[in-house]
This record gives sequence, structure tokens and C-alpha cells, in this order.
Amino acid sequence: MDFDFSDDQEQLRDAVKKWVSKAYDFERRRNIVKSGGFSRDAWGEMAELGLMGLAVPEAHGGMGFGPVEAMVVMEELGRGIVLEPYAAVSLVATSGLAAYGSAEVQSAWLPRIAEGSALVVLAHQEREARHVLRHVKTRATESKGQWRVNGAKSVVPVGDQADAFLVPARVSGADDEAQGIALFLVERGAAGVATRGYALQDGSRAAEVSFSDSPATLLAGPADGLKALEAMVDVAIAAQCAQAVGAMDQLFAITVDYLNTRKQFGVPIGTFQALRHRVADMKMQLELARSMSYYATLKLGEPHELRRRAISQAKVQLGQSMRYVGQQSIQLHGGIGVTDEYIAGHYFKHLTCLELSFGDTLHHLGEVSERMQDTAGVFA
Amino acid sequence: MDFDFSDDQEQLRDAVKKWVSKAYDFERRRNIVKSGGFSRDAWGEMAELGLMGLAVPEAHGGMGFGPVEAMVVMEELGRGIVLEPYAAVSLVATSGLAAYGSAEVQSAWLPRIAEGSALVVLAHQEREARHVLRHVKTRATESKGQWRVNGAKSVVPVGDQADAFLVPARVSGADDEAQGIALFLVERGAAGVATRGYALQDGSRAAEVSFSDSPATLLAGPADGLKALEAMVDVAIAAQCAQAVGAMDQLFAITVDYLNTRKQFGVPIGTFQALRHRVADMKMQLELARSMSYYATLKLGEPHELRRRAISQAKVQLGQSMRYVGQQSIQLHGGIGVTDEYIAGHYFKHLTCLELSFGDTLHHLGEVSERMQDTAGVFA
Amino acid sequence: MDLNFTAEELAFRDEVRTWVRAHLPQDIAHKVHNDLRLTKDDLQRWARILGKKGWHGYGWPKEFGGPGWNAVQKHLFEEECALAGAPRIVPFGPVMVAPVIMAFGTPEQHRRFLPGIMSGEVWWSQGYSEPGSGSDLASLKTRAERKGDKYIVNGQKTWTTLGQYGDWIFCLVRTDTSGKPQTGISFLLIDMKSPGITVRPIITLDGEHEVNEVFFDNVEVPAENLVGEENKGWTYAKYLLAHERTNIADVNRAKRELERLKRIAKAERSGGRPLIDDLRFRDQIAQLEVDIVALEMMVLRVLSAERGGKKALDVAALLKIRGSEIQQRYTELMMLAAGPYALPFIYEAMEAGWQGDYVGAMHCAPLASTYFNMRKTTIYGGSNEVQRNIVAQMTLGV
Amino acid sequence: MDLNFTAEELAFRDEVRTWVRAHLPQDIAHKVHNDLRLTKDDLQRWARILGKKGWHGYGWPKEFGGPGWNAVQKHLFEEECALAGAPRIVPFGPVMVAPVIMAFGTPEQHRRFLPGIMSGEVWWSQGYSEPGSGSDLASLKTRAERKGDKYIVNGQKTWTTLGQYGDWIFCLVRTDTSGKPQTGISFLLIDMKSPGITVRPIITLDGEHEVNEVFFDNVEVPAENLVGEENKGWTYAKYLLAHERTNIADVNRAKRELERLKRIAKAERSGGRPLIDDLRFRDQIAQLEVDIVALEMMVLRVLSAERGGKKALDVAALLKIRGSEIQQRYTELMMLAAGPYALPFIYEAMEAGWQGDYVGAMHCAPLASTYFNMRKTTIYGGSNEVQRNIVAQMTLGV
Repeated sequence: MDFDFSDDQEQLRDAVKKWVSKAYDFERRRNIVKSGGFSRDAWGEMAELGLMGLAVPEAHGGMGFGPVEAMVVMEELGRGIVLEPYAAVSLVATSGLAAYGSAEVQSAWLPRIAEGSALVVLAHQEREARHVLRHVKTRATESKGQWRVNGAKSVVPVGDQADAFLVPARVSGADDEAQGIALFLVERGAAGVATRGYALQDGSRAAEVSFSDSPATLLAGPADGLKALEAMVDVAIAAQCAQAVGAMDQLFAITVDYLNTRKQFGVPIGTFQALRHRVADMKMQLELARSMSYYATLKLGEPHELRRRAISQAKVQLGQSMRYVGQQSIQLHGGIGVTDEYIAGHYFKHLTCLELSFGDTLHHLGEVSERMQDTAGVFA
Repeated sequence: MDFDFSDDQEQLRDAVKKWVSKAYDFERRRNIVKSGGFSRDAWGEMAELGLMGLAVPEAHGGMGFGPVEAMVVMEELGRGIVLEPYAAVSLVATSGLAAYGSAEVQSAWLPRIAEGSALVVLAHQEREARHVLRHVKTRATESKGQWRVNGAKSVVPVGDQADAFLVPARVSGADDEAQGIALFLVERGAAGVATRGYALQDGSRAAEVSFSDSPATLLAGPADGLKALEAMVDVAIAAQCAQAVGAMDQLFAITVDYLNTRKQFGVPIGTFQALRHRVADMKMQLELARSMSYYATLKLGEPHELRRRAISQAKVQLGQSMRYVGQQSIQLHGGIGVTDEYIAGHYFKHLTCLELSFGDTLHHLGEVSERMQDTAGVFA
Repeated sequence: MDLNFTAEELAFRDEVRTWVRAHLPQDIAHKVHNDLRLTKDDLQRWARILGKKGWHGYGWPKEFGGPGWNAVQKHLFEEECALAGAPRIVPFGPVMVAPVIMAFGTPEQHRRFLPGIMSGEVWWSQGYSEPGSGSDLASLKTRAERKGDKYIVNGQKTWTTLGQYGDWIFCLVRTDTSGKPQTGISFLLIDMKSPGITVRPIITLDGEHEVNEVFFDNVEVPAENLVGEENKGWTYAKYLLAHERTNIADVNRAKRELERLKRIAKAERSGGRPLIDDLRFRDQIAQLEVDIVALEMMVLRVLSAERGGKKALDVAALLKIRGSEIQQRYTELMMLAAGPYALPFIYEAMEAGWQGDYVGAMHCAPLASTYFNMRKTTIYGGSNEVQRNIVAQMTLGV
Repeated sequence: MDLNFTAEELAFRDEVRTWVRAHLPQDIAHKVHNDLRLTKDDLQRWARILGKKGWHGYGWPKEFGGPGWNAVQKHLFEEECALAGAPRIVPFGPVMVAPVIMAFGTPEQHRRFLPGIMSGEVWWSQGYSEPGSGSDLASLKTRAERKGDKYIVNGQKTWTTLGQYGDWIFCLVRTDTSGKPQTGISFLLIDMKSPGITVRPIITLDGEHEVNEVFFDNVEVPAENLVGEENKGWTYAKYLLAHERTNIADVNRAKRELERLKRIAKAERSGGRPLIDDLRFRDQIAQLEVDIVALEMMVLRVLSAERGGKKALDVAALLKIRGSEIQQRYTELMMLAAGPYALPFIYEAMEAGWQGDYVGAMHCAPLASTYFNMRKTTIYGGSNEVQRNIVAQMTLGV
């Protein structure tokens, strides 16, 4: 049992932190938001830092690092509320490709991801599913050795600019059956693919994506499709947890600083006990969140059922922490907290987006409830 | 719409308040607890005040007052955390007898209740029911025009000293079927009735009561039995709400007084802002509770479904308020709050008992959830 | 004690209901029911319709041209407007400055200002807060120096809601710095077209332009625009605060929005089934429903006491706290109901009649923005922390 | 980073587990697992068994006869004890006074006091709190006047847990009133059989005798029983507070009690069906489970840092707050699980082997009493309000 970061991990953290603080300040971020929410330039800079290949196997030009390194990077990107979909491409889609892609598929995509020249993202959200992953209406059929996909996916990260999508689609069964879901790769340029891009609440980029008889490459068959999807979602949630910890850490620091600076009734408002206790409660939520972010990351390698339960436990804590720290940061700032020109609100909006993604708090509490064992605890 | 009390109601309140503060002080209460939790003397004094016949129809020697007068009395009894089962006998059982008793049954019991010489109580709690009223395992069978009851009921107020019980028992159907429940009157002295008395957590008196082929008088048949039970339970909950408001009101006053008196670090602890905000939150819970207690009382006359929903809404608020005000009063007192010799803890225990009786907060939230309408509000 | 309204009250309600439903423009109601963006024109159209009926100043006594309603009637009017989907009456004129002018203004000021407020023609703004003063309002610094028959005003106000539309602004200004902060404040009515006034937008975190900074650079204000006595403005401001008691809880809007929440939860699906049938989410709505009923009961208690002319219950601070918490909660639950479909931010999708493709559904478009916007409710109008201070003060007596 | 224990740690755990399960008397474990009343004999029997093995002072370094375990090993020992159903080690001797004696006592004091603590023979009590001093511990008034080679002690201590069994008591006493409150305090070891000491029970709201008042009336204490220097007692008290870092969260007991909660929720029935299958109640357990895992992760982070000799994470106050809240929550949920069957108060039913008829079931009997009793956890050991002050102070830096 050891919660120290290695020297290499600390160096990685420093490199990302330095880039964020030097190259990704509030002003640049604001400009990226204005120009659509995704910057190829910033993406290129992150690639130059070597981040894109972090989780790509060495055989494909990456570094083959594990979840802890991913967590370190995500914390720092979260600290800077970086808009670019690093987790979506370099952790989530990469994990899916590496686990389920054929040698051919891997060679075609992983090196390009590692060098930052390809954007591949998971496209799974469906309109009537909400947070239920097995609810897949999108259908795939095979004819003459060619799979084709029909359906629509929502809120796909950089969906109007991605090169390819990983698409869960149903080959058999009713819409909400666990069986019968397969995983496909569909290129954006393929026939019948249409996208409609927009900004998200935190300023990042997403799109609606629809498929009409679009040719697709099978990655995981109906026996594995749901598991593949769940595994990718768990990678995404663990990454989100770390991202949220970074964002909360920074927002909390901003808030503490404000409390020590802002004066009312002739004294810094940080001297008022009611606000001080709020600070203590925020610190509590932050440290509980950090603890559960570690937990999520360190449990990613567990067997399916244990991993799913641990990830849901983590998302419950993170969801509660994000909401509390976010809301209270705004409250403690007072008026300036609700303005667009001040930075705190942007952290708050980002944290809200994270809470709503990949299953909200109540959803994951339900997952924990359903997976309850007689024993409990980290090692249960 | 009018929330004023009439002069008569104010006089009634004053009379009860005077008796409680003069005749039912902490010392006497402690002695009643020591001697088993029920005082015939105190009961007699309350009867002398005319309280026992409050809800008994005038034809049977009572005053035929309504829910508002009952609420007024319950608030004041709650303020003094009076142990005697006033609501159980004079409101709950009386309402059942008045609504479902034959002329004969009414003449036999109501005048005696009104004069304070008979204790009749509802005996409905069953071991596997928890808060589900329709779960009735106790069975009743008729033979040669005589009903006989078999089964066991728990936590019956003054069960070892009552003269008679109102007993829901099943004449047909499965244990948790809504149909097939009838309501009976069984005298404690009847054959096959056994009781085992004990104290409750707040010092009041209760008992386990069992029936073995005990002769019983039918009050409400299987078409009405569950409704009769529900109506009595709703009377009980409304009374409890008022009782809780009285108790909270007094406990809050005690706590505020303590905060203004107790010094730490050279100043009254009531000067610390974090505690002051707690006081504000307690005041909030108290006023919300008072509002919903009025609501419960004023909705008692509504049609069945509307009444049940309103009562559940009230119990949710009261349950939450009781827990918060009770727990925080102890917390704000610090060490002395957890001692037996100080009065605050006794209010806390009483409030805890009220919360657990006739369905706890979560149960009633479920009831509200199940009875949800498209609209909402007091008049919805 | 009686929970029901009297026959007269019910008749009054029916009258109001009939009139409101007949006169509220449907395009405006559509926007309100769907939380779409309201324009200045929307707000002013409704104000003028009310003004024509003599109801824009619905809280006014008859002597000033108001309907002279009692507390319960005012509540019923507010409720009917809210449930019908009327926009909130912009309070700065009819609800805030008018009662101060009535109570402390001269007959000349009555004649000059009240008709324009009642008719909805003249748009008023509020100039209280300053950058340095938040909860500590009395620390305000905007100066007004008396020069002959004029005041020369210099300084800055902020958080001026809808000030971009303002014709007039009522301001607390400092006319004396010698004594305690509260004692040197005056209440001034200022024409916003005066030279030297600059209004600068503040964009809030939902991307909307709702509040403003207002700068005063040697603005000349005729001395006749002073309300009451010089240096007594703090008293008038407190009077204004005390005037609005129950509507602060906004329980009528909460009831309307709870209905909307239920509509959304029926329309949204989770795993293919209506979200409202998901026990976990449904229970959240049930809890909110209880909270709203309890709040409404608290409001009704206050109304009953006020109508009876009895000493009003001192629960205004509690109503502010609870009302704002409930506002935040229902916007939060609506956002959570839509889940991922609350994430897209499409500015135009919050306009009525937008012809684009919604992500998810039209009802999803404004949810997150409103959630973000509503964070203000526990901050403005005296933050909930200040309100808790007030409750504690009243309760503890020190 | 690695969540798993090392092979050595796992081997250590197995060794401890085997030993504990072999040596913990089953009648004691039965009481602990069912929350029945523990006697002095129960506590002392277990203390002596541990003492014989050299584990009663399980946190002690080897030089003082302890096992010399690191932070993780101590945690594993605590966990194995808790899960096996061992009573908590009464901390006043081995956990609280012993480290102070080790750090600041004389070699003579080491020889005289430590063996009796390790063996479990000598029962220690704590004399810190006084009626007037609660959160403001430094305001204590019990005086100790030096007269020749003795101190004469006069005053009163309170909340002395299990002081009715005490052989010795360590006290903070005032030896100087001239300076700041903190500077005139000394740390004194007092034989409770000394003339002039009276122990008076305080009955808590659950009807139990767990705490006491201790009166000192001209009690003579040999000067050699002073630990460290006169007037430096505050420093030693703070050392003691800082010494106990993670066990304060009591997460191991929480894990055991969560299991008990689940057992109770399986046994209790709602409408004839197991309560644990009631989604609403089950979700409450699920939330608690998440809270316990998060607390455990926080504890493990601290342990890892401590074992690594790195600067410990400064989260002791957070662990106290969260640990006590969780303790209260699981006792609350257990009580709620039993519902009406938690209402009867039958004092004898909390004795092991009671032959009476339980109301409901044996597991129902102690639930409300424990719920009431646990209100203390957010009050004692520095109330949670004081802990929040500490966290804020550390965070805000002022």
C-alpha cells in the first residue's frame, strides 16, 4: 500500500502543470471557447509534450503508461480546466482500440493518436438511455461481410472534428437487453455519417452524430460489446474523477484566496466563522474526493464486477464533492462568482458538466446499491 | 384562510399549559418514569380538566371538539413531554369508536373515556409489517356469531393497563393484501389476552399484546377495516405532529437560553457565528414543522386519498425537523446534553420516539412519492 | 383556523384568473412556461397591460391609484399570474421605489413619478450595491454633493438588474461621511439619460446580460429628486426591505416550476422508461413537493396574520432563505433530469421560435443556464448568510 | 502508487488475525458483535490477554516493551481486532498517558508506570475536562499547589470515562495563574485511591453509567508524579492529541458495524419482505458504504505517508469529523431499520444471556440506546465545531 508518486510521475505532473500554467491561461482558454471549444494548436502542444501516446502501447509509438500516469495528467488538465478532449481520445478511445482492435485497426489508428494527428472518440450516448449503458437503439447489420450502422449518438466530444468514432450498436435483442451489443469503429468521412457540432456548457466542443447505413469495422462482437463499452466508460470516469480533483483543488485555492482578500465590515470575510466552517466542509469534500479518485484509478485493473462497483462508489463521492465545492465556491464569492469575467464560474460550470457525464450521482448510488455485498471497505 | 385560534381555543391552550407547567414538572415526570411510565393520578387530573372528552361526541358526555382543539392540547402536552397516552386514547381510539362503533359499543366506551375511567387504545403494530399498515397477520374468525382473534401486536401504548384494544385483524386474504382486514374491539380481560409491559425509550409505557382465540366485537368489516385503521393512524400522526411542535418549541427555547448563558473563551457561546447559523437553521426547521402540523390538522377532514397524502407530507417534514432540532439541540449543549439529569436529552429521546412511530420519514416520503400528482401545493 | 379561502377570496381569485388568462399574451406565456428568453418588449408589454387595468402597482393603496388589495388578495394575484405563465413584474418601479415615494416623497413627487410606474411606461432600476459593498451595504461610497439646487453624483453602482433598459434609477448615495456609515446616506431619484451616466453590461456565467455596472461621472441631479430628508436614506431603504414580505419566497413560481419539472421527468427517459417512474429520481421530486407545500404553508400563515392586521410573523428572513434554496433545487433537478442533454449550450435555442435542431428536446436547452443563473438567488437581496445572521439575532436577542 | 498491501504486510495481517481469533474470548466477541453491555471484567480480560502477548501497548516502540510496529501494522492490528469483535482498547493507559510518560517522563516513571499499563493490570482514567471548560480546555481551574514534596490538588474533573474503574488518573492541573491560561498548566499522575478523591457517576441519556465527575478535596500527590516540567502540561497535552492520528476515525469499527447494519436490514421485514430489499432503505446503506470507503481511503493515505516517514497529511481533524459523523449515521440507520422495535427500553435486554422475551428480536434491544449514546462522538475529543475551526485555520492560514 503506497500512495506516493514515482519520480517519473512527478516529472510528468510538472511538465503538464508547467504547460497549463504557461500556455493555457484564462485568456487563451476564453479565446478557444470563442472559436468553438477545441484548439488544434493546443492539441499539438499536448502531443509535443508526449501526452497523446501516454496510454498507447509502445509497439504503436506510445509510452504504454498506466492509470496512475493518466490520473496525474488529468489532475493537471483539470486544474487548468483544459477544454481539449484528452481523456476521450488518449485514454478512453485508446483503451478500447488497444483492447479490442485487430492488429490492422490498431496499426491504423494508435500511432496516429500517439502523434496527435488522429482524433478517435467514443460515441455512445443515446436519447432514451440517459445513464443506462445497455440501452442501445443504434443497430448494426452485416451484409456480404460489411457491417453497416444505423442510429444516432449524442454529445460526442469534438464529434464534428473527430476522425473516427467507437460506436456501440445492437446486432440483436431488444433496446435495453444486455446481450447483443457490439462495438464498431466508424470513420467520420464514411458514407451516411452526419454531424452537428455545438459548444457544451463549459465551453468545450461536442456534436450530435448520426449514422445512415454507414460502413463500420467490427471491434468487439455481441458477446463482448457491452463489456467493452463499460470498460471504456470506467476509464472515462476514473479520468474524470482526477480531472475533477484538479479542478476542485484549484477552485478551492481561488476561493480561499478570495476569502483572505475580500473585506466586508472592515475585515476579511475569511474571518467569519460561518464561512470558515464552510471552508472546512469544502476541504472535507475535496479530500474525500481525492481519496476516491485514487481509489477509482487504482481499481481500474480489477475484475469487471469489482471494478464497476468501485468506479460507481468513486463517482458517487466525486459527484457529491463536485456539486458541493462548486456551489459553495460561487456562494462564498458572492456576486463576482456569478460573472463570466471571473474565473470561478468557469470551474463551477466545468464541474457541473463532469457531474452530469457518464452517470450522475444518483445513478451511481443506484449502481452501488445494486452491487452491494455483505462486507464493505476498500478491500472488500 | 385563517390561522388564528379562537378565544375558546386559546383558553383551552392556557388551561393545558398551566396544568403542564404547574403539575407536570421535570421532577414529577421523572418519578412517573421510575414508576413505570404511566400515572393514573396525572390521567385523572387531565380528565378533570375535561381533556378526555375533548373529541368524544356530546351525546356521549364529551365536548365534540375537532382537530384544531386536539392540536392545541397536543402542542401543550408535547411542550411538557407528558408521558400519558392522551392522543392514543382520547383522539385515536375515540375517533375509531365514534366512526365505527355500534350505538351499543359507543355507549359502553365513549362516556367512560370521556370521564377518564377507561383506557382504549389502538393495537396495530405487527412484527413483519414495519410501517406497512395493510400487512396484517393477526387473524379473526367467526363462529356461531362470535368473532375470535388470534395474533400478536407490538408496542401498544399502556398495553398492560388498557381496558380494551382496537385490533385490526384479517378475515381473509394474504398477509399483505389491502382487502380482508376488519377492525375489532377486544377487552384486555377477555379470554386469551396476554400482555407484557415495558418502558419505551422516552419513559412512557407500552406492551406486547397477544390474542389467543380471544372474543372480539366487530367494529368495521373487511370492506372498511383498512380505511378505519388508516383514518385512526392519520389522527395519530396529526396529533404527533402537534406534540412534536410543542416539544421542539420548548427544546429550542431551552437551547437558545443555554447558548446565551454558557460561556466559553470568555463569551457566551451564542456569540459564535457558526452556532448562530445553526440556531437559524433550527428555527427554520421548527417553523416549517409548525406550518406542516397546521396543515396535517386542517387536512384531517379531507377525502381519504387527499388526507393520506397530506398526512404523509406532514410527517416527512416533521420527521426531518424532529431529527434536526433534536440532534442539534444536543450538539449545541455539548456534554451536558447527553446526561440523564439534564432535561434536553429527554426531549431528544421523545422526539426520536415520535419520528419512529406511525411510519418514519423515509416511509412517508415513499407514500408522497407514490401519491404524486401533476400539480402540487397546499390546495392541489 | 381554516385552511380554505373565503367565498369572497375565491370569487376574487376567479376574477383575477379570468382576467389574467384573457389578457396575458400567449407568446409571452409560452416563453415563461418553457423558460425561454424574455425581451424588454415582453416585459414591458405585460407591464402596460397590467398598468391599463391598474394592476401593475398591484400592492398600492387606493389613494395612490392602486387596487387597495389586502395581503391575501395580493398573494392570489401573484399566484394567478405565476401559474398562468406571466413574467415576474419587474419590481424596481412598482414594488420597490413606489412605496418609498408614497411614504416619504412629496405630493409633487407622487404626481410626477407614480403614474409612469403604474402604467408600466417608465422603467426603473435599483442603485444600491457597489463593488466594495456587498453584504455590507452601508459601506457604500457613491457621493452626492449638494451644489445649489443640484446634487453632483460621482461613483459606481453594480449588479443593476436590467439597468440597460432603465429610464430612471433610485440610488442610495453618500451625502455625509462624518458619522456612522448608516447616517450619511440619502435616497436619490436619478434620470438615467443624464449626462455622465454610463451603463456597462456584466455578463453572468450563463452568458446572459441581466446585470450592469452603472458609472456616475459628475452627474447633475436636481435637488427636488431627493426623497425625504437628506441623510435619512438608510431608514427609507430599510422600509423598502421590510415592505416586501412574502413574495420574496416566490412559492407560486415554485409551484409552477414543480409542474414543469414533472413534465420534463415524464418526457425524459431512462433506459427507455419515463424518468418519473424511476423511484430514485421520483423521490427527489417528492421531497421537493413536501418542501414547497411547507413553504406555502409558511407563506399562508404570514398572509393570514397580515390580513388580520395582527403583528406579522417575523419570518421574512426564513422565507428568503427557504425560497431561494427551493428555487435552486428545482432548477438543479430539472438539469439532472435531462442529464447529458442539459450539457449543450446553444444560445439561440433559448429563443422562442428557434428553427434549429434541438439537442434532445426544446425543454433541455435552458436547463443548465437557468441552474447557473439561479446561483444568484442565495447571494442577492441580502445573502442567505446575512439572512441567517438576522434570524439568529432575532432568536437569540443579541 | 499501489492500493494493495505488501506481501510482508499481508503476512503480518494473517499472523495477527490468527492470533486474535484464537485468543479473543468468544463471550466477549458475542457481546461486541451484538452491541451488548460490556463489563469491567470483559474489558480487562481482553486487556490482560493482549498484555501477555505484549500487544496492549500495540503502538509502543520496542525500547519500552512494545512491538515497534509501523503505522500500517498498527492499522492492521486495529482492523483485525475490530473485525473479530474485540472491544476497543480502553485508550487512557496504553494510547494516551503512556506515550506522554515515554516522551516526557523520567526513567523512574517509565519503570514505575509503563509495565502496569502494558499488562492491562492498572486502569487509567483521564482528567482533562472540567464543568466550566468544554471546548475551552485551557480555562481549567483545578489547582495543584506545591507544598514541600507534594502537590495539594483541589477542584473537579468531569466526563471521566469509565473513571469508576480507575486505579490512576492523569490530570491537567493549574499550577500557575499569573500568565496566559495555557502557560500555567501541569501534567500530574494521581493515584485514585488517594484520600480526598470522590468519583460520582454521571448517568447518560441512554441510562448507562459510562462517565463520571471526579472531585479532588485537598488530595496529596507526591511531587515525583509530575510529568516533565511544571507549567509545561499544555505542551504535553498537545503532544498527546497529535499522537493519535488515524484510529480517531475508527473506520475499522465502521466496517464491522456496516456489516451488522446489513444483517439487521436482512432480518427486519417491511410489509413481510426483507428490509434490505426496500430500495429506499437499501440506498441509505449504499450511501453509507461509499462514505466508509472514502473514509478508509483517507485513512490509508495517512498511513502510507506516516509509514514512509514523510510529512504526515494534516487531516486528523477531518478524520475526527468524518469518523464521528459516520458512527452516528450507522447507529441511526440501525435504529431506523428496527423502526417501532427500537422503541422499547429494556435495560436487562442489553445483557448477554438475558432470559427474558425480547421485543422483536435481540438485535433490536440496544439500537436506540446506542444511537443516543453516540451523540457524544461529535462532542467529545474536541467537538466537531472545534475541529472545523482547526481545519479552517490550517486552510486559511489565519
